[in-house]
Amino acid sequence: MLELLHKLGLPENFSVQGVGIDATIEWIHILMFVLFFIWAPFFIYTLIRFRRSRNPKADYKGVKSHISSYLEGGVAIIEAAILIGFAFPVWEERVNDIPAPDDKDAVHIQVVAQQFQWNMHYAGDDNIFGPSRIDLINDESQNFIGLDRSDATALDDIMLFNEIHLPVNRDAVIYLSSRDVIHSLFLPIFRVKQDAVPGMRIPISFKPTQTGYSEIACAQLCGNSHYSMKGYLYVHTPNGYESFIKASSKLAVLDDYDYGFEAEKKLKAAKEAIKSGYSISAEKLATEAYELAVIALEDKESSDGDEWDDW
Amino acid sequence: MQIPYTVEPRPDTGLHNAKIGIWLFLASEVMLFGGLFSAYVLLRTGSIVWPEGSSILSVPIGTFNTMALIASSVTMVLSWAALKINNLSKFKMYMFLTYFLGLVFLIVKVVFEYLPKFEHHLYPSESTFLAIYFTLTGLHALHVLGGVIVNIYFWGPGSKMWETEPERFTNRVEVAGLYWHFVDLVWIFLFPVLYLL
Amino acid sequence: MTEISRESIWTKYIFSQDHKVIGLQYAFTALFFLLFGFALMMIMRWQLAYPGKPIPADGFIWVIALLGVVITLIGLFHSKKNLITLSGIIFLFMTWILIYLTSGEGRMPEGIMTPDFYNSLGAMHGTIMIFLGVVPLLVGGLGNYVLPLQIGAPDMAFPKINMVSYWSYFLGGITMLVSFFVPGGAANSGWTSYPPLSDLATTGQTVWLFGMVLLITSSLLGSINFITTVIQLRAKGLTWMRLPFFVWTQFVTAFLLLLAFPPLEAAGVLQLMDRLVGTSFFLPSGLYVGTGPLPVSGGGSPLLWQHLFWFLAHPEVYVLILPAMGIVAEIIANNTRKPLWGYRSMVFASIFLGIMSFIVWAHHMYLTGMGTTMTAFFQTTTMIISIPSVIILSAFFISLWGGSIRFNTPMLFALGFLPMFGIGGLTGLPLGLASSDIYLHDTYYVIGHFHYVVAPGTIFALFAGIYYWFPKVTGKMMDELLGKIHFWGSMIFINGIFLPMFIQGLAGISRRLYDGGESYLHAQDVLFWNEVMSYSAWGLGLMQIVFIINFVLSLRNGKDAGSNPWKATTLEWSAASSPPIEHGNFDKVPEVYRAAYEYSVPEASTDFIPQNQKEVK
Amino acid sequence: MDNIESIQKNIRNYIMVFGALAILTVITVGASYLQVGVVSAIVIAVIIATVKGSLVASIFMHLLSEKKFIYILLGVTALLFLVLMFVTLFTVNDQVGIHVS
Ligand code: HEA
Ligand code: HEA
Ligand code: CUA
Ligand SMILES: [Cu+2]
Repeated sequence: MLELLHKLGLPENFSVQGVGIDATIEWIHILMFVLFFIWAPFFIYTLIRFRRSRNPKADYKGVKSHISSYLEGGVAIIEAAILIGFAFPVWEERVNDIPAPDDKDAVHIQVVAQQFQWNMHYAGDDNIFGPSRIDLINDESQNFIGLDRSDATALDDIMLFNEIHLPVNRDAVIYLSSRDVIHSLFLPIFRVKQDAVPGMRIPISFKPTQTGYSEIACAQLCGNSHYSMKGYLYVHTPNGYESFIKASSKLAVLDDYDYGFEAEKKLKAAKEAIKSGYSISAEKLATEAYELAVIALEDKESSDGDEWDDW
Repeated sequence: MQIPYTVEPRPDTGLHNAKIGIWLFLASEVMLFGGLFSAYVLLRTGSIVWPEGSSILSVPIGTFNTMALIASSVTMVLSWAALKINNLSKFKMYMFLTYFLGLVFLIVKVVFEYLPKFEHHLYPSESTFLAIYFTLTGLHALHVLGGVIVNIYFWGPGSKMWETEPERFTNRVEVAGLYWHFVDLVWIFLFPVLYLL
Repeated sequence: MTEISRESIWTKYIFSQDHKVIGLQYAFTALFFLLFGFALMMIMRWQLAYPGKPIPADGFIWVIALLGVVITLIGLFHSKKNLITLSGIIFLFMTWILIYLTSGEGRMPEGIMTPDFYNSLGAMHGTIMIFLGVVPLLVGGLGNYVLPLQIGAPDMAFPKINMVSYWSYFLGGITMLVSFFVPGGAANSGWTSYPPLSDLATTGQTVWLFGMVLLITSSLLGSINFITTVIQLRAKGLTWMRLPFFVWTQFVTAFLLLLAFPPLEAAGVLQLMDRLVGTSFFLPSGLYVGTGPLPVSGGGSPLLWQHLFWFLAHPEVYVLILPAMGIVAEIIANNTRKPLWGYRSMVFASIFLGIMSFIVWAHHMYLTGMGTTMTAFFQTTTMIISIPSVIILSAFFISLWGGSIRFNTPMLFALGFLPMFGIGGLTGLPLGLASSDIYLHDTYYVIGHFHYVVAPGTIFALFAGIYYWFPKVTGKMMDELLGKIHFWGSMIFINGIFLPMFIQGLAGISRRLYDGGESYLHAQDVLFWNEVMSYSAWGLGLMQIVFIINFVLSLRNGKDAGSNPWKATTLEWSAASSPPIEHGNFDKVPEVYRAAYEYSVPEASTDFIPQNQKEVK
Repeated sequence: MDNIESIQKNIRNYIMVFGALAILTVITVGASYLQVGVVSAIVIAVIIATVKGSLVASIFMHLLSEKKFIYILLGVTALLFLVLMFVTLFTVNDQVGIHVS
């Protein structure tokens, strides 16, 4: 059945959590098909068999057996089985098996939706999310989530928009919220979907099983550009991811495009590589970006005094 | 042809049409206020701080109004009972008291509660508490107003029916009474919920 | 004692208190809105098939204008002048609205639809179809007309309230139409109107809310009337288990309307407060909208709206389907010439369905962050509620066995309903399981699911009902050939629209997308279906012209029907056809002696025994 | 059905109920000045209000002696009212994630 659904358009699943979801989809569709293929032939047969020209006199009593009660009982039992066997446990897992915020094995990201983009917030090197405040939101300077850069924990935080980076085979935890209206984060090939409700911070977690590149969609009507509210998701090799994040974090601290230029270029190239399916070369590019970023940071620090020249 | 059971009850249900109609209407009103009450409960449990009603609203005024509505409820039922014992003038007196007390309720509500609030810039937009307070009491006040209008009608021009179809008129007053008691009943819950808790 | 007799044309046809006139008023208004809602969708479907290309809306509009002119002309030379001329004028009016809509700045500059306008059309299509089209036609139209006849009553229990109910609906409809003309256009936050989006939307949303309040009032008044009528005005001998199934479904439906609508009214009041008075019932603290923090007190909850909305809107979907099942039951019994199989279980199933429908609502909200306990609860109730539908549908299928089936047009539509509702219902199951809904929620799979139940489901049942009761209402038969063309054409095209939606949904295309998913990477493989679906939608539109022509021509030259053309058993067929207005319905008050569907009784000489016939002859 | 005497008796009942309602109002206001916890305050107030409400419904609205249909209707309505209040509340409380404000 799953093959059939794949043929019908259901994309391949690339997350650990998606397996249970696909299993539910599969079993319920089996039930649907069975029901359909019990009744549809019966239906067509009766229409032909009992048409007026063939059966001019109707039978007052009609069917006397209780076959339909068995059928209905059967439907109830199968539905119960699917509920207990798949639906409940899958949801239980989805809600309860979310790695704790201090779980170092998982990657933690905050995602704040807005009309009409996705803002990602990584904790950076120190693994602590810097605080953010609504009065610090400043769209011009690209601080869409109001991150308080003056706080020490926020210095190395990374803000990205419309792109998520994740390592393969590691749990990812996304804390989802919204700063204006309701959106819905949809990652089709990971079978992830969750409404982003303003005023709430909802965690979801999943574990990608392959490196690669995919799309983030918005599944909840959020205004006129809902249709174009998209983003991209890059799944790196574990090392590639580490380097990528570290490099970005260093660049965030550096906060100076002149110095970080080379490293930025490498990061871009790494993304391109993932896009084209070369995760190993992406890993290499990210590592180089990291090295460049370290050098750039040192450069900047050592030349700190010279800054005055620029005035 | 006539529509049956407008006055006399249908034998197997024991009810006349209007009686069923009004109870159905009241059932839907229960759900209307149910929606608002559940909004109240949800917003309150979801909030971090919730002001004590008595710190914003005046309990004495609320108590006074509660008494007024309760009294009007009893005069309403007495006016119906007066019709049952064929006493139209008594009916008129009780009916007058009923809508008079309803008017008192409304005037007190507007003049001594709403207007002073506005003067102190306590608008619905100020806080969730005020928002729900104004919405619930405002909707309730509209119901009172509707009831008052109906009651005035039965007290004045509507009572002509007593001459021609006394039984039908009594039924009508009963039905109006059911509505009026319901409005009172809603207030019985609104009062402690908003003023006292 | 209410005398139902009044004089002037004004009270006879406009502010009439006769259930038949009111039923017709309802039906005509609702048909107009149905067509209007469809017209909006045909324009949208162009955008979906060819995103961002100018829309040759003139084409559609000319077709409708032409129809209007033709119908007006027919009307002018016809005995039923007023009725037909009126519908012609309605068509012309619609042309004018469509011309207005498809020209102009904010909506379609240079013929290219703006995203905001697309969202308006979507929201209004949903609202109009459900609240102004299908429910008024099913309940207000067919229910009002047929139900008192079927129970042998002279009229509704409260004729005045019935009239107010119609006019409240009419005003609600006008309000909804007017909303297109206010600055910023009509409501554009979906028919679900989720805040905060709807709280922040343009004026159209306020008008929408006022319109909804009027429509809710209308429904409440209507349902009070229906329930009282069924309880009080049943003819002598018409016990509960002898009621036609149609009456039962209307009865249950009325309860759903009565008890589920008020919470939405409450929610509507709260949203109006938010929009007009500046409260924050649905706005949490700390919103940052557009270029700055939102200056409100905050502290509200967006999910509160969703709960109150779905508390109505789930029962509402059974409001859409139950009367449709009632119609199908009447027609199947009549055209298989045998009693319904399992009548009792169907009655209990629909009561059970009605009650259960109040405790499944949050299956529309699985992804708002629900925990395990409550999802388990709602999944279980959702699976449970599918069982009565299975029971009813199985009873229909089994009823066919042993019949002597006549394939006339009403029967074709009724039979078409069965597998179509089956597909729609079955595809509800994966949505009802929270874990598969994670993937399918808000994709075209949902759109496919519910259109299968409402369009080839309910709308087919509506067509069946119209073909079936047309002779009763007008005294004329509708044309069979045109009817069959209408059926087969509609059947093919409607599946062409909705079947591909499952494919697109499985591929993960979200609903309410202005560009139909064109810019999604993951949509590319299934994108071509958009064109197929759109062409099917226009084809379906063409087929409806066949229907309209049939409708109008049959009024004019249809065969005379007599009072019981289908040889049916229920009471409405013992009244004269085109029952006289304002004299009650029956020459002599009927009395009932038997169950509703006594067809092919072995000892009888005819193959049907009317309910009010005393002896078996 | 209702003869004059029984109506007279009813009238006495109505007056008594009025007295009871007035007293209960005083009690509920008085109780609100007692410094009990929020939960017990709510419980007390709701209980008193329910008693008052039942008095109005059963005596003034004659629910003590109504017909079957009305009981069924009100039973269903009461049930749905509870569903609307509590299932909604449970759902909102059974929530993943936290509220931020
Ligand atoms: C008439 C309207 C109608 C009906 C009857 C139904 C019936 C059902 N609906 Fe549907 N639904 C809608 C209208 C309807 N729905 C609408 C309008 C929406 C979307 C609203 C929006 O978001 O805008 C929706 C959305 C919707 C959702 C939310 C999806 C989402 O947003 O993610 C869910 C989830 O549980 C659901 C479930 C069901 C179920 C389980 C049934 C069950 O009752 C179905 C039971 C029926 C069966 C199980 C069929 C049995 C058939 C057979 C036994 C025979 C088969 C034989 C042959 C085919 C030959 N529906
Ligand atoms: C009862 C409800 C109903 C009905 C019948 C329909 C019918 C149709 N719907 Fe609709 N639809 C909705 C309710 C309904 N819809 C809702 C609630 C939404 C969601 C909105 C939202 O997102 O908020 C939606 C959304 C929706 C979308 C998705 C839009 C989006 O997400 O962006 C699409 C896309 O194709 C669509 C298409 C159609 C089509 C082609 C029909 C066709 O089947 C139409 C067929 C119509 C007819 C057959 C009419 C026949 C009538 C006549 C011919 C009148 C004759 C007149 C006289 C005799 C005088 N609908
Ligand atoms: Cu964001 Cu849709
Ligand atoms: Cu539903």
